[in-house]
Amino acid sequence: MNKLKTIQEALDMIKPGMTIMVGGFLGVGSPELLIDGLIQRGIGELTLIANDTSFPDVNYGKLVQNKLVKKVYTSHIGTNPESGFQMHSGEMEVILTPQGTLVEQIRAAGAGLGGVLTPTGIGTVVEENKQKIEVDGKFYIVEKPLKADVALLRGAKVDQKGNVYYNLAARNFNPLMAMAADLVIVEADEIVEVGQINANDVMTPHIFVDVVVKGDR
Amino acid sequence: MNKLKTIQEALDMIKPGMTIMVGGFLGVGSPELLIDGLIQRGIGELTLIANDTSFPDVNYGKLVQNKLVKKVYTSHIGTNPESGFQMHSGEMEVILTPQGTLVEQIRAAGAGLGGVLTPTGIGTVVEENKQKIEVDGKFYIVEKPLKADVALLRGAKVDQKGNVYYNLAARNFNPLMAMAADLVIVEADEIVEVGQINANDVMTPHIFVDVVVKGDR
Amino acid sequence: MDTNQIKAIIAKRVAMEFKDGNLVNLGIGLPTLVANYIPEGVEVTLQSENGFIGMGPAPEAGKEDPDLVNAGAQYVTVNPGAAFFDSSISFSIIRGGHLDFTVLGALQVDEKGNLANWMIPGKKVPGMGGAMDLVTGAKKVIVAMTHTAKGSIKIMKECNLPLTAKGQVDLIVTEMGVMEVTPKGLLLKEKNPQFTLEEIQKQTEARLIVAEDIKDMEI
Amino acid sequence: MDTNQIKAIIAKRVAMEFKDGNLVNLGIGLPTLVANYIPEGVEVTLQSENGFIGMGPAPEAGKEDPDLVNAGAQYVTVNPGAAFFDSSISFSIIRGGHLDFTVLGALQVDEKGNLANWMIPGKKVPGMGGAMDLVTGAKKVIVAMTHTAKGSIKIMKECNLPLTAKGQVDLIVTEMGVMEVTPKGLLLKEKNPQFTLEEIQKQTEARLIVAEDIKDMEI
Repeated sequence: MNKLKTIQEALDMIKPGMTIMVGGFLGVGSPELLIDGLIQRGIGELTLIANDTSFPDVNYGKLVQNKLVKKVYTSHIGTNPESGFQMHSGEMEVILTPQGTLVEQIRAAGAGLGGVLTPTGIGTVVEENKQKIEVDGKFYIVEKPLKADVALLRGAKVDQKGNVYYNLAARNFNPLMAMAADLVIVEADEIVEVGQINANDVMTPHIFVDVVVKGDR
Repeated sequence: MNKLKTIQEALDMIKPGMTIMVGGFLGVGSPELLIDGLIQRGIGELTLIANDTSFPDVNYGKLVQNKLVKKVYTSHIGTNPESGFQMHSGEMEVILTPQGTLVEQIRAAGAGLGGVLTPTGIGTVVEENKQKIEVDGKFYIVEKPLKADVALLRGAKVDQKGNVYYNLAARNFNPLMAMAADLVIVEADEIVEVGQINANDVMTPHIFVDVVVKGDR
Repeated sequence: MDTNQIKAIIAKRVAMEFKDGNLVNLGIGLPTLVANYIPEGVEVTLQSENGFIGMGPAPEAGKEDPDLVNAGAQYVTVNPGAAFFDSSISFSIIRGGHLDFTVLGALQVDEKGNLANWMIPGKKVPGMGGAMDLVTGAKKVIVAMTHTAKGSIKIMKECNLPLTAKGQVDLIVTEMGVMEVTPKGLLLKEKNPQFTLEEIQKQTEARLIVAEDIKDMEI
Repeated sequence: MDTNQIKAIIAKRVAMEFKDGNLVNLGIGLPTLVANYIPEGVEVTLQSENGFIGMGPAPEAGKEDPDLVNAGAQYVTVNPGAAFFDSSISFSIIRGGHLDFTVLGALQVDEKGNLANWMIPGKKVPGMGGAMDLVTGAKKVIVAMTHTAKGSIKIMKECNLPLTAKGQVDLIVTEMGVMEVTPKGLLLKEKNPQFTLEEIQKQTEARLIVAEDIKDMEI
């Protein structure tokens, strides 16, 4: 069960047209080398699931800039003008979702739940064309689980079995996405021996992680 | 904002008839002094939310043994014969719920969600009298959120602001219950200065915790 | 008044709402300034929705940590007792009613407490980010904004832009006054003495109910 | 055969199902014994639903840690690379399809893959604990049990006790044989050579379909 691979070996597993989740918040907590590799190889027609579309020159924002994304599930595109441009031109489909709903949809997929019952978006365009249910006199939108073929994550420390420890605000969506994709690839700032991360402090247990690559931090 | 209280001050906040959540799994990870205090004071007519009813002489199992519980939401009563006895005699109402559903119901209350959509229990008595919905051709039970007046928890290290760090298998339901009660009381094995728990390793952020008492470990 | 004066008046007034021990989320832009005016002796914990509580000021130059930014991707610091967590916990805090206050800007807000601040159809669609959850989940929602946008009216009888949330706003603080959303409409509780009631009403589409005990706003 | 021999046969046979790298949850009682028979060279990670993966054997006397127990409250140890988490993550693993195998006992199991193992109405109602989630969520569900309970039949045409889950069982391993749940019914794939087909069928209410390539069970 050797999970340690080179960036090129990891990229070989990602095909055009796949649905990819990328951890991070405006690019903070996102894998750098894997994203640059996707761009170098021109792996396109991707469906992207990420909190935002970052900035044009930062991390997964570059996937949009390079026109590799045909559809995106996200909460915010305002920091990347190219996203708005491609949305209006019809080149990229944009599904805007409240951030708290997006993270729960990803969690629901990983946790085997049938969806999310959220009050967020009731009375707004977000509820349009969606199933709603009443629980104890209050209405909730039924938001469906969101899963991916591949999750591309960044961890501060990853041990050789694949246990992950994240750093500060770089944690964000990463531990949730680790549970919601068929193939989970983590780019590690540092790869450490098993035991160097205290078992009580592991943030993503190794069983969720398929591939570990070394980042360049 | 001094959260440090004596056991007696903490017990003063718990009234007969309240709904209490108690962290722990068969008593492991449960507060000892707070439970013993409830028994000494005879605070009864309680609704208990806990994973199980422990053993007759262990922790919250003693609440049942002392007939202080009128209703319990739990996944398992098999280790405490007194629970089965009181259920059959009608002295205590027992709502049996699958463990994974119980923890999600508690989480849903803390997270402001309208409930849980779970496949667990479909085709069994668990689905009886409950709302079910279909998402993408599969049926799920709608399980309601579960909150409490008070959560009684145990932490290994708690800092003076109320940040909590749990130990090994004593974590279990504790961090979920910390989000789902109006009043959250944590019994600490050790109370430490602010900063002694690394901000990145905090398991329950201090904003969830109202009262910290010193345990006797 | 210049823009900085206006912002300072608003930020200072918003900060007076907080009580010791409150957990608060401040939106990007003007709301961020509120942190500078929190009264002495009132300890407020700031949440950053990208995953922590205990947010402190910007770091000194050269001390930036690339993994420690606020929800606007600006470098920040944390105060002692801070805690980091993942996005699901962050939004459990927000949606679950654990935030005492959220302070946000608005494109429009109306007398029913409706808020629009995430898109202008056909023009600008940045997305809602965490705003919809914040406004739905926080115990109190404060809109902090300039009273008008370059002369165009923002406090409406009814919002005509797509809503961020329905009926969730509790308080509106501008450089002209402090308005509470009540079942009867907007109650003007404080006014900036530099403006007359007529001047304020003229810049407001919703009819303002003037509080019997209306006070001067501290400016 | 004495009880220990019976249990050993069953546990050993179940362990042969596992592949290198699998994540497995073993129920209380007989299923726990399976850990002792995992073949050389096959690394299996054991989950304990009270909140960790990487469960190891019982500790030496005197080395027990009161905070480190399995789901049956027995002291255990963890292996290098273990990870602890809260109950919501534990059941995300279970319900979310991340477990390769769950191994449980049964009061009854039937030819449709229905399982009953959590209560006997009017007699014994221990509760389902994590069993319903385990059986619903795991990729493969193995029932490991003695073929009958003191002579009374447990492998039914249709369970008459309240179900733990409907149609989720994949494989049944007893001291008499190995039965796969198929759309046509129970396929007997291996049999203990100490029993004849007739003897096994006699202890089984469901009609057994005998596999063309039926093999002898390793005992």
